[in-house]
Amino acid sequence: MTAVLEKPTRQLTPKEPRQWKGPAVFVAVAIIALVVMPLVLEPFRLGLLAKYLCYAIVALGIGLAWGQGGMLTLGQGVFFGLGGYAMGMYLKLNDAGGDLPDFMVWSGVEDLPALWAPFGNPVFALAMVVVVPLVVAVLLGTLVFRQRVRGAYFAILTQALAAAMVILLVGQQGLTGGTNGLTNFFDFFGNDVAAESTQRGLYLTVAIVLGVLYLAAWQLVRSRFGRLLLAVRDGEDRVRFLGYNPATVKTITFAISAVMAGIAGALFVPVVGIISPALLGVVPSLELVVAVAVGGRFALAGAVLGAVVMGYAKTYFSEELPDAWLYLQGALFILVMTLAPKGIVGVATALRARVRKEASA
Amino acid sequence: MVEGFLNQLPIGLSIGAVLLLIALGLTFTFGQMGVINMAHGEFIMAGAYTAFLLQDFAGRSAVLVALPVAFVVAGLMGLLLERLAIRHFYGRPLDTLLLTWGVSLVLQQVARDLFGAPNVQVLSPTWLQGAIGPMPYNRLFILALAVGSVVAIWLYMNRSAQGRRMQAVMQNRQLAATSGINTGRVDQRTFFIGSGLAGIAGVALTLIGPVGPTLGTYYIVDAFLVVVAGGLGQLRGAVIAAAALGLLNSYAEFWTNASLAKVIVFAAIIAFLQFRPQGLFVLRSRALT
Amino acid sequence: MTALLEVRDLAVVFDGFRAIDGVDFTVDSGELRFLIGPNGAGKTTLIDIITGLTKPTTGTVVFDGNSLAGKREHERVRLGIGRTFQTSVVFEDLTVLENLDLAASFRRPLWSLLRRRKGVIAAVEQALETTGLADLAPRKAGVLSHGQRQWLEIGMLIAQGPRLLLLDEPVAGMSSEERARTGELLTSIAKDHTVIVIEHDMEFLRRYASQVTVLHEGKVLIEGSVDEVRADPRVQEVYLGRAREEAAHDAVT
Amino acid sequence: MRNSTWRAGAVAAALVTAIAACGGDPATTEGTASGGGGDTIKVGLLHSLSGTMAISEVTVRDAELLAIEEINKAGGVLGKQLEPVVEDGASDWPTFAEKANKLIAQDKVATVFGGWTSASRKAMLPVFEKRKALLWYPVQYEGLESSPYIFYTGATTNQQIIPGLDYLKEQGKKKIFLVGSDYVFPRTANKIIKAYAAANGMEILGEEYTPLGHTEYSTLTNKVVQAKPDAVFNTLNGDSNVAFFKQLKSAGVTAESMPVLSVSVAEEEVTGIGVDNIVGHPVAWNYYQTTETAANTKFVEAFKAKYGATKVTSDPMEAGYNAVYLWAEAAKKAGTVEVEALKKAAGGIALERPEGLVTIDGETQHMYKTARIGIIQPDGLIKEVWNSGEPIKPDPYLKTYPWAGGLAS
Repeated sequence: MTAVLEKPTRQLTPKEPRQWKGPAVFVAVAIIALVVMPLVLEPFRLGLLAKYLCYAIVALGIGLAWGQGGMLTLGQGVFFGLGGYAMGMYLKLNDAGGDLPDFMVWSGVEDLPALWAPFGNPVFALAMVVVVPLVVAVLLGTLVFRQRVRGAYFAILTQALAAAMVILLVGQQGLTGGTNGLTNFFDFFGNDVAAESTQRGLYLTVAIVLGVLYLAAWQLVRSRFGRLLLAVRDGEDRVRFLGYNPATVKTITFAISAVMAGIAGALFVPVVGIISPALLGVVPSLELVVAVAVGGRFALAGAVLGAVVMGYAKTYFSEELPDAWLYLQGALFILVMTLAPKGIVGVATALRARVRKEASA
Repeated sequence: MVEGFLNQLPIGLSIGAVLLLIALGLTFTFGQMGVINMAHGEFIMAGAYTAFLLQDFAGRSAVLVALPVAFVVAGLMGLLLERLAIRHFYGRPLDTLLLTWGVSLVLQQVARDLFGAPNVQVLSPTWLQGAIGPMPYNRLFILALAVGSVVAIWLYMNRSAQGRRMQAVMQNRQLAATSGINTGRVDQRTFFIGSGLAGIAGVALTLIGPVGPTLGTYYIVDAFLVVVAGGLGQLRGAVIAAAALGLLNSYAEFWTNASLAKVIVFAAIIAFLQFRPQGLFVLRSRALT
Repeated sequence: MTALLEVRDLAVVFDGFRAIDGVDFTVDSGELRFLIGPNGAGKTTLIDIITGLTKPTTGTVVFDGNSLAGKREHERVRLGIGRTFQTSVVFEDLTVLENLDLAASFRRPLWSLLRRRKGVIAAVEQALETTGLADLAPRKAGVLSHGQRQWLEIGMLIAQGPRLLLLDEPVAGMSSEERARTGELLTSIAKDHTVIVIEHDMEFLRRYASQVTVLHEGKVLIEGSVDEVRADPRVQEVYLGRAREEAAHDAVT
Repeated sequence: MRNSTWRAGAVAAALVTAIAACGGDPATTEGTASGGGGDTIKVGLLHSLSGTMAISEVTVRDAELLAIEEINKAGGVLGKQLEPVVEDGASDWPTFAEKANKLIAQDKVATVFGGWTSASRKAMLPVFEKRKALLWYPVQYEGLESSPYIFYTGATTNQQIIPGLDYLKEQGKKKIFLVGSDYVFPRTANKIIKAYAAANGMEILGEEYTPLGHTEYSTLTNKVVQAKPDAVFNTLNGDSNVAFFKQLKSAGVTAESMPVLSVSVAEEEVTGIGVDNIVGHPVAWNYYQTTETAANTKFVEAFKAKYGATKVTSDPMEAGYNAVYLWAEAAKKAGTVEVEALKKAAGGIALERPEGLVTIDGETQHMYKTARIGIIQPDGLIKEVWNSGEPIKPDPYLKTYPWAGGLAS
């Protein structure tokens, strides 16, 4: 038994060829995102890109949970919202400077609710951005995965969770701002949130956070845990007979994807200036899954690419052809699912393989 | 207060009847074929618009005429969807979910372009106006419709050769195929019936709710919850789950409010799945996934 | 020898059907035991109960002195019970090496899994050699033949260092060469492991089995050496008679 | 292999389209500040053209486009033609903020007409305040707001809710049940109603909220029927009204036995609800298609001529239509479309509009409006049965109502 734990002995398989293409592309994209984009795009468009990158962070988590782990989560909006509200509560209290936040005044709340009080502390609020989605995901994951609720059941449950979350938030107007959500922020850690310099800084922050989380996710996928995750995706019951508890593996992954969504939500709030139930319901959650499918769910890069491409497409078409957007979105979706289930990344891989084959022939 | 409390019992059953009608078709398409049809709501919508269109010919009793017509209309839409797209997706239930969501978006926009964005008016028959105690006639009509649909389906499943083939495919697709059942044909039939039931639900809903392009979106999540709680492809599971959720909803809303009632129902389903992860009734299978 | 596995008064009922009906069954440490019986005799169900996939209606299963009641599948694996399945399940998107490595790593603490695999650990290397899959190590498991998959599955078992191996029809669907190789593999494994094999194939049984337990309609019909079992008239009636019918049926389809 | 190439091609084409979308940055630089420099003046129209709110908002946009067309025919504003830039808020509040930013920063419009829900207004408010741009908001709302960069052309609470209550009180309805959708407007409205009731000897028997888009009203109907109120005050929104009235009707509730006063049901919604189900029930607004003014005859005719004879006009449409005229008038008075000058000039502007005389209150940037209670007729139109006699001064914080002391703090 102890032999299993022994250190590696000798190299049995030839060392894998040093991979340089992936890192090279990553660096190139990072340079474009961090240097080129801020120079080329006007502030308004840069702000939009920052928004898409926030969505890309959520998409990254979906790629991890769904593409790698086979958990189709239709409720990522919930975690996005939890992170967003944590940040929004801090910003609101900070702006109010000891008074009640504006929406509480017109909702007839007289004393600051106990739930809100600690969020005045930025460290606490930032911690909650991670902790609350983490706890909720672990709790839900433990309950659901332990009982082997999976596949379509899991998808439907997460969707219902998103629906229930919206109802809960809307119903607690004095606590959450109701349908309006939290909006009208002024100060972001000492900077005017609307100022161009702040917005550029926020864009860079979002881009860097995305990059870091991407690297972390990439590392995770390549690790033994990543192999295990694939194994759980393809044969959960078989994994159980290898002595692993798939529920633990799934819960951890689900929690990671939830934390990513939470961080994305927290960044989204200062970038866009609002967090409201409309952002975390069934439809926005589904739209992100769509984006991941379009980009290519089996590759982390596909998830990120999909979120950015779909974000741009939505903005572009709603500016140019608002009536056609629903048709286009639906049609794009049907096309991708039927013709290219592996998304843009899958198509690119197929094209490259073909070019290579022709070259060698 | 006591009277109000007692009234909630039939009200809960009638809510359950609505849930059952909207979920019945899904228990087949979802249960037999593992297809999560997000466009099910839009088939309901198609049924409702069928009733709207038939008013021009049938006047106030359009609802009655519309029942068989809507069954065929929605059924054919389902058949088309199955033939064109879904049959390529068997064994990939999560992909069908996303695919059919795309279909549902397109269908909503089609409805908007055909009938306009505002709700349209479907007048209910004069003979459905009135009530016995807390139960309006139109609710009784829906209850009868739900019971009728269940009985019809039960008879079909258990008394007809087609229905037995359907059950065979539901229980073991491969075995059914090797024993000479044309599973493709059975799938088409199942999808036709499942979607057709959505059409019937749509007609019934014109009696109590709005008729517009987004009609389907109001019901789809609830319908799936009924199926999940009842167990895949389980007629009796769907019936019991719909009744239970209807009653729970009715009393939860009576004691709290509509928003909280929805949250309570969701929490109850999660709790229930802790005991019965596969829903009320399960098809046994030895296959290892 | 001491009893490694003890099954007492075991019964399981599916919707009124008694799939296992009062089975007592003991396997000693180091034994190679064959479990045979016609279709529906309860062989796979028995293994399912031992590994936790099915809950018994009554009765106990004791492994190395510990009752297995209430233990979940992965916990039983951790106690040292490993199994394969009739239809082999390997992870097609992982390489052969990764499949084995995954199997071998199950005792590592979870956090240590977060690091990338570097090199090949001893248990995996040994499994590669025992199963003869070393050449295929970097290939995706999805490209393996049916026989190779079964060996990979057995290899994954060995890599876990289990104390009891349960093999469910390891040679079903194999060519005669593959059968022969599987038989050798089995013999070599049996040298230092306790193994229970479910098998239909009488030829295979005759060549590799020593101790045999025959199940019939959920009950133990007879236990003994291959020759004793083969000579028993009841076995010939229930098992061989059926087998002949099945063979006839197989020939038709 | 052939097959996969073909697939690859199809998706590559889709990808190219998407990339083209990224690159296609619509012309941004030609317009100068405040849209006043060129031959035309750009104005933004920002309503939901898709999603759940499209039903209502599209008609407001249509009314605004009609006003722009009419003004252009009459020679435009300051000698320049108006050029509408239409954006879709997609029933999504952050999208409203995003598009408002786009209209101001990129299209450099002189002003924006837009919004419907309170949430969309609250989402846009910081954008307009920070960029010092102007929004004209055309829908009745919950009050308690007075942004220096928003003009409110719909009613505030003292021009709709309170007159509605005055009407019920005059009718001798003392026991009221409150039903609303679960969001800001109904909750605020009901707070005001409760304060009013306490001060006027009325009794509130119940207060129920349902989620937006809720369609199952049998339990709520049971609660209402059990409470036996004299009247129901209904602040439900959108499709919920259809379900509510249908189910109320089938429970045997009629306008005679228990009138339901609605503040979010206008001419357009009546068809969807079914005239049968709502006939005889009262509503509270400032304008009906049947309102008898010369300006209204002209408005209804022009609207039907442009959009079809079956179209109806409603209060928010009229308020949107007014907004364009009021802005144009203020621009004329100020001699510029520059925001601060125009704001200064706007106070006191009075125009005869379809609803009657409308005057801009310079202090709150709300309008003086006449409150009107109407009854739904069998033909689906609404007949006025009561009005406030004269335009009511807007009081978004209800400062002039002693009983409302604790509300706005």
